[in-house]
Amino acid sequence: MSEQIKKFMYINRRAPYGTIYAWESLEVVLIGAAFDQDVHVAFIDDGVYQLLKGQDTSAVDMKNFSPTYQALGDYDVTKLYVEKESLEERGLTLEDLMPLTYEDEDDDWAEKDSIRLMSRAELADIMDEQDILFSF
Amino acid sequence: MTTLHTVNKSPFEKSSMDSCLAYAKQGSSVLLYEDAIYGAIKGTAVADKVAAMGGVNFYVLGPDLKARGVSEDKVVDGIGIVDYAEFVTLAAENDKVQAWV
Amino acid sequence: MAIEANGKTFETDEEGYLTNLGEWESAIAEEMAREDDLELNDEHWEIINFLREYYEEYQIAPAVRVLTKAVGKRLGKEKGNSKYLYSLFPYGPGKQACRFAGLPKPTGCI
Amino acid sequence: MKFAIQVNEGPYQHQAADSAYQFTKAVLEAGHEIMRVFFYHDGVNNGTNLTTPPQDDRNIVNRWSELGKKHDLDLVVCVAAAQRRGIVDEGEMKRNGKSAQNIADGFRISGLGQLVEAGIQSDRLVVFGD
Repeated sequence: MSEQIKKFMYINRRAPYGTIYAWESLEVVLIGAAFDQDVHVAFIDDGVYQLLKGQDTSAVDMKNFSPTYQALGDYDVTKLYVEKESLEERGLTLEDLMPLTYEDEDDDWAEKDSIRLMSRAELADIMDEQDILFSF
Repeated sequence: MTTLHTVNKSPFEKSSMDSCLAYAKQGSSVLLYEDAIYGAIKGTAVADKVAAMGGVNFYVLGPDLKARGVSEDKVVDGIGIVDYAEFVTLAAENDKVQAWV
Repeated sequence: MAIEANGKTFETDEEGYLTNLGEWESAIAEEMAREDDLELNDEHWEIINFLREYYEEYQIAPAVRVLTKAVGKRLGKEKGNSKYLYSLFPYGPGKQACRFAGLPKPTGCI
Repeated sequence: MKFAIQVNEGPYQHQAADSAYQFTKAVLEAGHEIMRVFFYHDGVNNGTNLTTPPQDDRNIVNRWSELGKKHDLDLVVCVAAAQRRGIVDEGEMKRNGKSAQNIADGFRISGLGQLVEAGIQSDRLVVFGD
């Protein structure tokens, strides 16, 4: 395997459950975490709905994968960007999303927020710096 | 870094072209193909949005125009008409490709 | 395929993973272990219970490296390494322990 | 230059499978390298040998197989996505106790890690999807 570290961004623009894209994209993120790259995950457009609190799929008999986002910290995937404009357009705030955290090994395992609220312009800058963009 | 953005949805059906235009930086390129070719046509409600994007290079995939019966003279002035070989060149010339799927 | 435990029959797939995860009970793990020539002790159960809790909380089986890190943190540094986990589960914590714990079969993604 | 291609949609349902093929062919014609074509989501259906389109239409599956053979392409179908959608090779058939295999010529089933690795090892990743 190549020794170089690339900046990877996974871009989520779809709501969960209506299609399988959100779940299968999360599966890639989990597998990709083993490759020791510089991983970034963006939630824009309907992708922000993936992180909504209180998902309960029992009445539709589908797998509820929302708790899996909370495992991302264990997988050292700690840079999750949520686009501010997408939230606002949908009448949402950060309070509506699941809190996602990680424990910072370099800071005595202090618990820190993984979700970073970004304006569209800020996120466009971060996207611009990436080497590889995965879309689902 | 420069990016080739690709859009394949009709702007009249889906918002991916809008999202793409909101993210496309000066100096980047946008390729409209498959159903997104309808976003490259003159006199539509989206033509002005494309015209307002100064500093972004627009392209449309000729084979997809032709397949849908849209003649090249209907394409907004300034949008380049490319074939698959030129699509490859655009992908190679930019530092990366972002698909607004 | 099927496995007999606690006087009941439970359906399993070709590789011995439980078909209906909701049916899991500890006797199934004991029986699966017996078929693998293992006897489950407290240390095995510590890991099996950990896996079940992890799955319950996150809806996935942890990757082995995530498991070792988490076990090390929760159960002590001397247990947070793959050597320890393989000593308990010779066929691997990902495959064997997850099977005993009634977790889904790993898709073998890497 | 090394290209990696990701195909997210199945054949016939969505033009993405056609666009990916035309693009892949053009990459090769331009003298570049295709290091891998990775089929994900419903894209795994590009790799089933059970497809029988009418004779007056293109055969998307055979077309991939032929291009793959001609250029020694690494056509990889994601195992997790394939299991959900019923695409199996000999090994998966046995592992899961199925009665037949249906992977098309020139395709192989492998893990999602192959997609990530393609991202790392290629110069360009180009995604085709819905």
